[in-house]
Amino acid sequence: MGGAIVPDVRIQAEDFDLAAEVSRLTDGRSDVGAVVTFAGLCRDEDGRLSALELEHYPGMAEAEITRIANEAVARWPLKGLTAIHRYGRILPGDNIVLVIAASSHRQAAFEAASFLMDFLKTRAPFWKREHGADGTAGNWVEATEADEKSSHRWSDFTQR
Amino acid sequence: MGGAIVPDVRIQAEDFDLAAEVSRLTDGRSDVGAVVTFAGLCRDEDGRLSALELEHYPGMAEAEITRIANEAVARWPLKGLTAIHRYGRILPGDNIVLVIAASSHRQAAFEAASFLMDFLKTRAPFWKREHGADGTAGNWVEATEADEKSSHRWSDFTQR
Amino acid sequence: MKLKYFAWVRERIGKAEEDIDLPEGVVSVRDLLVWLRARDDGYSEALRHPEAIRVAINQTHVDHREPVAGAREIALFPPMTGG
Amino acid sequence: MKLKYFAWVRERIGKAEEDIDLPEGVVSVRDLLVWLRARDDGYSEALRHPEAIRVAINQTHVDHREPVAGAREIALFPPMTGG
Repeated sequence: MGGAIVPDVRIQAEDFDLAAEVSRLTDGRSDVGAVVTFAGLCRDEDGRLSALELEHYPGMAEAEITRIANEAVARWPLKGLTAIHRYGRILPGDNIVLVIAASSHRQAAFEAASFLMDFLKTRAPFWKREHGADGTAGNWVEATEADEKSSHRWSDFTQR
Repeated sequence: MGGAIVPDVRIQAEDFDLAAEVSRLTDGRSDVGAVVTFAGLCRDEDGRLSALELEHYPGMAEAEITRIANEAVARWPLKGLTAIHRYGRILPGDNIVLVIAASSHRQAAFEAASFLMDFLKTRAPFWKREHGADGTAGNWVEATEADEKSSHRWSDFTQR
Repeated sequence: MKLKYFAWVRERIGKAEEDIDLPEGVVSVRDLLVWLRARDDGYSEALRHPEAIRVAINQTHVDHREPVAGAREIALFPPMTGG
Repeated sequence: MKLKYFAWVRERIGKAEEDIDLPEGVVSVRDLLVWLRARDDGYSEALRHPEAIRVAINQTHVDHREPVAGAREIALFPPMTGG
């Protein structure tokens, strides 16, 4: 597909910089009309949690998010697509995940970002474990029915 | 409605700072799980344009966007909502509009930001005029059928 | 009563705002548009397709059936193209 | 063939990875799960509800009917909870 953009996918322990990542997609261009960003943050669940610990499957995490991102690129006319997912110990209020979709028009940017998040939730090999306010390692977070359903909204997505 | 947040709506000539506006909604909090931003940028339409000029109706612009934002607050469980719309002369690559929606969960943040943009397009009193690459003031941008249709997606929104 | 005009409505009428005394018989927004069109060529050109004219009374969108009595400020403009 | 385990599957089995020689008769992912469960209490506990186990072969999601012959790396893990 000529001219299709290459998604920028990164799996990292370090935090990311939202403004820098948006600039990376838009600086020096005048063909981007719409930029949608999604940032997922660690919540403390009303003080119940002191941290989340994110385990991941190195190699597959990047490969799987890249597959989902390429599906988005094939489906919407995007000018740029970034997905960054952190792993390791993450404190309440800190960033977990960032998705950025840039396009000429807003609907494509909104839909691509939302699509990427829905599939990232259900297909990217990451697992969250809660650490309680008392510091003890607690339960693995259970996958939700709602997340599974959200991914079914995009019904013509080819499962591979 | 106890505890409902107050949207932050600003109409200004100056540019905005995406990162600063996100921080304003999230810093020092641990109950925000999802932040969606939408930035609308000026395109040059393949070199055809040198600038956009945005005329607005002072007073009503802020009032109308506030009405739409309050509708979003009533409709989704939001932790924060910001809308900034610029007016005046805007160059290709520069920002026109920013919407930020913060929530516990991603679907509410995505939907609220998308809703706000759809109604902002069709109800906020702003008018774009194109300035050609040769510097002459050109045509007023025409409202599109597509934008009008997008606002009809949110069918139980009470027109007032 | 203050009238305000924006974008190409403003350009065709040739002014951004004016104060008018509402004549007898002008009850609705529709009546106001008909009365304004008869004033001169600029108004006539601006309001030639009344269905394309959006109207706000006291900074709130209204449709063309809305009564104008008691309005402080009535604005006429094309469909919005912000965002 | 390398097996990898993640999250509570890893914890219950008590290791993150191991190399195994695939025994005769283990054709599909489903066969592999049945064979592993019989190994000891940890595996049995980890794989007690096989329908809850997600599987990747060579870092690509597969379902339980997938053949395992020729796989370099098979990973077993719970439903994902990233994002």
